[in-house]
Amino acid sequence: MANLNLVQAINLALIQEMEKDERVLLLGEDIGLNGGVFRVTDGLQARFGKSRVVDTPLAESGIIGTAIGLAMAGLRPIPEIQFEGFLGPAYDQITTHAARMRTRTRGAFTIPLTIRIPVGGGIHAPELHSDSPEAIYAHTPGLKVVMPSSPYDAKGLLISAIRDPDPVMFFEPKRIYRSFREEVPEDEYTLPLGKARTVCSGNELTIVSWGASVVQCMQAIEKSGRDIELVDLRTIYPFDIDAIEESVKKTGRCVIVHEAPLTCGFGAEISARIMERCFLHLEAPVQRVTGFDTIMPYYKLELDYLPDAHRISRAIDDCLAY
Amino acid sequence: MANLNLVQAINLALIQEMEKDERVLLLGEDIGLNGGVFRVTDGLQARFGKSRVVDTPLAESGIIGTAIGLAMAGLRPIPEIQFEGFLGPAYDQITTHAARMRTRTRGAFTIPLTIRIPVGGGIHAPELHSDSPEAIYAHTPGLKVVMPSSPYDAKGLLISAIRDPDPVMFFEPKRIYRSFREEVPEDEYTLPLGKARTVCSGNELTIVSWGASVVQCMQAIEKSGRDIELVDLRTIYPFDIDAIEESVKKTGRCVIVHEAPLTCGFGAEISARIMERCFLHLEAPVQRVTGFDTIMPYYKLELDYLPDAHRISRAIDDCLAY
Amino acid sequence: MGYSYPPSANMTRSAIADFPMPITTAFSTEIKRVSILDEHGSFDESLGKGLIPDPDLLRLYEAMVTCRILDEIAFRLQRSGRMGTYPQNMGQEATSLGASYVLNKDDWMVTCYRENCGLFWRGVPMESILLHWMGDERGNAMPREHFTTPIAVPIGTQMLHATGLAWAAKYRGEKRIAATFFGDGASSEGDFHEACNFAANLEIPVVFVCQNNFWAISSPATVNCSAPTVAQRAIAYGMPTIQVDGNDLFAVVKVMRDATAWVREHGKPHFIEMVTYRLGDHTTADDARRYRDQLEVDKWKGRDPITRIFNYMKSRSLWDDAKEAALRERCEKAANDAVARAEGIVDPQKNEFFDSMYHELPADLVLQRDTRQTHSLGQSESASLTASSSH
Amino acid sequence: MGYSYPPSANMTRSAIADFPMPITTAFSTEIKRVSILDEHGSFDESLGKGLIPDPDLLRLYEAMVTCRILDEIAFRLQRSGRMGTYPQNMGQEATSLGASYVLNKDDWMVTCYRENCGLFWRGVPMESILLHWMGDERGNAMPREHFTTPIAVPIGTQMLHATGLAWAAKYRGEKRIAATFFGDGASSEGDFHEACNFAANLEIPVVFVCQNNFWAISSPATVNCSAPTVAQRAIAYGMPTIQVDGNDLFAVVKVMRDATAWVREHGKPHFIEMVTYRLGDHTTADDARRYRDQLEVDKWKGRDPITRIFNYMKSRSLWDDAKEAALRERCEKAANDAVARAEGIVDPQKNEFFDSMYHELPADLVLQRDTRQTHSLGQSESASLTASSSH
Ligand SMILES: Cc1ncc(C[n+]2csc(CCOP(=O)(O)OP(=O)(O)O)c2C)c(N)n1
Ligand SMILES: Cc1ncc(C[n+]2csc(CCOP(=O)(O)OP(=O)(O)O)c2C)c(N)n1
Ligand SMILES: [Mg+2]
Ligand SMILES: [Mg+2]
Repeated sequence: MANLNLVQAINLALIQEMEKDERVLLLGEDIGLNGGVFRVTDGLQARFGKSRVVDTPLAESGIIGTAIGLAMAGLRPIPEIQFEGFLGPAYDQITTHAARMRTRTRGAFTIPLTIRIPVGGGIHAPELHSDSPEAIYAHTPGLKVVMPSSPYDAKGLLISAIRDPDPVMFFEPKRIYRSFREEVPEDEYTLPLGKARTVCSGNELTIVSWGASVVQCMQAIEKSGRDIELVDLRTIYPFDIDAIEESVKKTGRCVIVHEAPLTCGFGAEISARIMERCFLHLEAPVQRVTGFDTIMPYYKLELDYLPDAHRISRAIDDCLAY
Repeated sequence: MANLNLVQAINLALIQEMEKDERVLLLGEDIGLNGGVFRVTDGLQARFGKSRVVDTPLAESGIIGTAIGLAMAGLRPIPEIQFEGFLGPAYDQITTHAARMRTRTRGAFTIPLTIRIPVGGGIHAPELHSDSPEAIYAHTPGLKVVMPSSPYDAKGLLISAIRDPDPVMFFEPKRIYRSFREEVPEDEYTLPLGKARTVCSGNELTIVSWGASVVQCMQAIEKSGRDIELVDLRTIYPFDIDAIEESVKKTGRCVIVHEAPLTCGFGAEISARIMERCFLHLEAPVQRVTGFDTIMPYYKLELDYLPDAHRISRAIDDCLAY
Repeated sequence: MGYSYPPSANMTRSAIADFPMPITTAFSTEIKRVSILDEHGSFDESLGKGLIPDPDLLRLYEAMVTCRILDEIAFRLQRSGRMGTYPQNMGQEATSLGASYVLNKDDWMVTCYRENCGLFWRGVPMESILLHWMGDERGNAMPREHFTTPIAVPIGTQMLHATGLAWAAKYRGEKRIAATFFGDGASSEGDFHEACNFAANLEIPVVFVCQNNFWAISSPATVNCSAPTVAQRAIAYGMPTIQVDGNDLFAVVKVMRDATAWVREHGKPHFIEMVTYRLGDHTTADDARRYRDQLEVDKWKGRDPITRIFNYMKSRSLWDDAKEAALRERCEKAANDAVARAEGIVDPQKNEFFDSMYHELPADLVLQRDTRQTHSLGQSESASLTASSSH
Repeated sequence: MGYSYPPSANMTRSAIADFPMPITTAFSTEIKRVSILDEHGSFDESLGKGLIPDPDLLRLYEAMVTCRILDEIAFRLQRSGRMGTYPQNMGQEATSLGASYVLNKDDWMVTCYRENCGLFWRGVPMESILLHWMGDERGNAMPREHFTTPIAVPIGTQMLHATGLAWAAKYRGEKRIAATFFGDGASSEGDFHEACNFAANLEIPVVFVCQNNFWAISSPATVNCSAPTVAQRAIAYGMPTIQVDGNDLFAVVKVMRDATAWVREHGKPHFIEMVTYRLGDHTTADDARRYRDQLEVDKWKGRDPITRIFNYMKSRSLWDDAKEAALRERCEKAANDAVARAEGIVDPQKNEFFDSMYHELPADLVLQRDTRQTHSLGQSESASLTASSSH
């Protein structure tokens, strides 16, 4: 066991998979000598050499497009996109090729690719450094979408993602990159993709969340003093609807929390599914506490945009009072 | 009045707006002499000249990026993207600039831009010519998203879109480009963005749909012989939640139909909103009849993918029987 | 060999180099153009002699004729409703064929959709291509042993895959290189730039082949590249580059052979502009008469790559009308047999499009597949129903 | 004027041109490099004399010094928590300044984030730029009369806007052109290629200025462009192109003046590579010592554009230490005043980020704004509450 923050847990996972599997290589902007702008790949180029940790030109479509080629050849590339706001230029390669290759070739070509992307707000960064586009990729069949909320989860989920034979969008909530540490096994381990984690159990209400928001949810739960169950999705697609269903059937009430805008955020899908699966068990309409349907503001106002414990508490109260 | 198909209605709207407003110009691949691959801009270059109907290089990011520049300068560009499957390269310019410009400059620069895009399946086309990405753009604050379902609507909505001071994604369902005609006023008229249309009234169940699927919904309604209300959204964002709320509060039952994949499709948002707004009026869980969570298959199987009257009927029956 | 290699790139750059005063030359270069057998029958012995042994030439000729015949049949199939939109290859057979002839069997060939002749040469079954355009993904299930990639529909995107595939070979220490084909229109896409730039800066062995057929649907080549040549796009990357008469099989083979040798030796990319012409419509959904001049088409009919080899073989007495007749018969049979095989493949199962979505299908997709519905009511029941009824 | 214009592009292309045999030259070109005042004090009179009148030179010098001082203050503000991430401009003042000096007031200047000096010259208030990096959108509310665009964060994207803005001018028959600035790193993005290609093929009057400062965060320029020059990127588009010592204000002005004149006359684009160096870290979030050699930095400190003008003015007895001291004092006051103004602007309202989302806010957004919640329960009640309480 080691006491690690999320950055260190990911760094360790990368080291272990690279040591184990020669097919694994990293590529991206500034990931080599500089160790990435968040230092997630710190020391890896020194350790594994310039052919396995490759500084690429500044071009995200190029990074993902060449990674697709690497994957078609049977390697297991792990590109880093510097911030989620710079996924845009790579959107086409991700959606028209990475997500489609297996099915459009009926399995002749597969894309074992893990795209690592720092995600989310709350770190006082410039514009386009604070968004949460997970729903966009969850609406793209052929991809898996993962977002850990702790160092332990990050390591286990990343190793699973790397070993997964299909393309995975691995979103790393930058707000909790270094905000806390926890015990992380030094040996390798995996956490199954598609399985949620019950952070704490309760009978009165279910909160569903993922990524950095899990922290705000915990704060709100503590504040509330009520008997609340918190389900951390861990994987956005495929998502663990069974765990949600089981919890909501028990509690009858649900609040969903995410940073992305409300409209067509992934909370919408969960809400719709809960209606479909738990209709007769619901004591109150499912509530969503999310980013607003605006552009994430520059940092002076970012905390007014992001869902916080206060807003979550209000939703909990409203939902319990219903 | 003229009896027009959807292509002709759009062509007419373009002519009228171009005649009225010198700031309007068209750009895109093959839209000039060739009139576009669907002939929507047929005759416009001959009529308005090469400076107002411009054949561009084959590069979608370039088309949208330069259109943003044109709009920043106060013109009203109407780029055409040849098929929705080729929006990918333009995704970054649309989401990081067109959608954000007004708010990131606090109104100093605005983007009066209308992007025309043929959308959807059912025309026997090659891959990437049959998708329905409206939810992606509805999840992007700063954009408006429109999808007409008839020639009359197409003309009125397009004129509104062109005059709208903000960027509009104008999706044209190619399956009904020429499949029927209707009476369309020869004079210009507008239909408000953000307002739904009640296609037919009923008391037993509400269907919410948009675009080409409206046709399949009508078939299913006729087949059912039941008293069903059909709401055609017309605008996906901002969407007419009031019209949906009113209808569902009356009927207590709702089926949503769209071509895009189920998970995080726009149906999810509507379902979540109905739960939030009509909880105590619901007699049955809202149902979604949509494309599957797979890549749209090549055309041999496309009709097995798209929601059809049969699948809609089953959902109606299941919902009514609940 | 008649032209210097690589084209001169005479300066190197360093952050601490001094800046000479006041006006100096920072860079100069030139691009060569190669032609061996022209449409009038002139043959340049200095470059052409021994380039393609006669027995190979016969096989290559047969390949072109077969491809042309299949092209014509495919067009008719589409017109009679037995095939979807189809892009004819007519007039461009020599480009991809010459390249495939030169490449090793285990080099990657990363194409677009107008390179049938080269793909068939590598062993891709004709029925695969037909099946693809008949709206069936199984046509894209390219057997790995051909080292060809699926047909690329989104223009300009596949060159990055070529760069990645060649990068993988370099990473593994394999000798394999990649060649990638794309059109003049495709050279406008940002991905084209990124593919070349990655290959040049990361030193990846790729041959970039622009098939300049003068049209991108209705856009003349100048809309996509107003520069004097497409070949000069490569100068942006400091990449060796050359222009070749793409309807001249000999010149294509010559240039491709030199380029691949250079790429293998240096582990870096090389660019080739193959100048050719699309004799047919863009696809069966297009009507080229709307936008281009019949005079231009006629001029290029006179430059047909197939006729050129026919005349050349005749002039060397390798060929006569009887041989031609026999060959045509053989080719037609081969093409018709391929159509029969493609049409003989039973239609895919209604549910087939679910099965290759992921290595392991998520439970939710299994449910959607088995119930053939997305609405939830009765979904679990009908799922168990299907599950039990399938036993 | 010492170099021919435009650089030779000696062939034109036509779909029906004949193909000469066997090897010919399809294209040749060369790129010039211009330098007038070097770091050792040499001054080329033939190009430099009368280029910048002395009074202007003094004003330009003051602009550079002010910008440099503001840069240093901004750095300290960030370190003391009064400002967010900030990209220093240090060492690159002459590039954008020289360009702004040449451009007309109503030409568009479309920049990235390292062109403060040029923006201030055009009249953009210093506090706007500070406000932007203090995390406030109001810093981006560029007054239209400056014909400058907001700071561009997504690398490589703004050049397309420049092309569009200049296209609009051409469309309206205005004389306006656009100049756009971007880095060596940015020249790797697909959008760069598309912007140049659109401008060249559609004949749009844009000056593309690559500020090659040898680094893109930690990537040396060769990772992004391994070709001998960045200037040669423009050859891909048949665009005139030139390289200039970007730390030499005279050379920048000379080249920019020639380029803008050419662009205005021909209505077509022109490329300039300005070779410069980023003396500071990439941004305050970066530590350049991790990846670059102090020797290189020192070499470039000796090439500082400000020192160069200082020495030149001294050598011409236009300047002395007393004048310098007085100027420094003025500049410092100007910079400090700007900081005070930026910090004096009251923080935005909590809800301000809703207000500019659309011309007219959709009802749903009004509800979200007024209730400051996205969950639905009690939303309509608290909305009416806010609405009434705001009276
Ligand atoms: C990204 C994208 N945009 C648009 C299209 C539609 N389209 C198909 S082929 C084509 C023209 C391609 O021209 P070129 O690259 O010269 O190839 P050619 O057809 O001449 O072989 C276009 C615009 C597409 N398939 N992909
Ligand atoms: C699309 C995109 N990718 C990545 C980044 C992160 N990033 C910010 S600046 C920068 C380097 C830019 O280098 P260059 O273009 O040379 O400009 P310079 O900073 O040297 O002036 C990078 C990678 C970004 N802002 N946008
Ligand atoms: Mg072409
Ligand atoms: Mg740079």
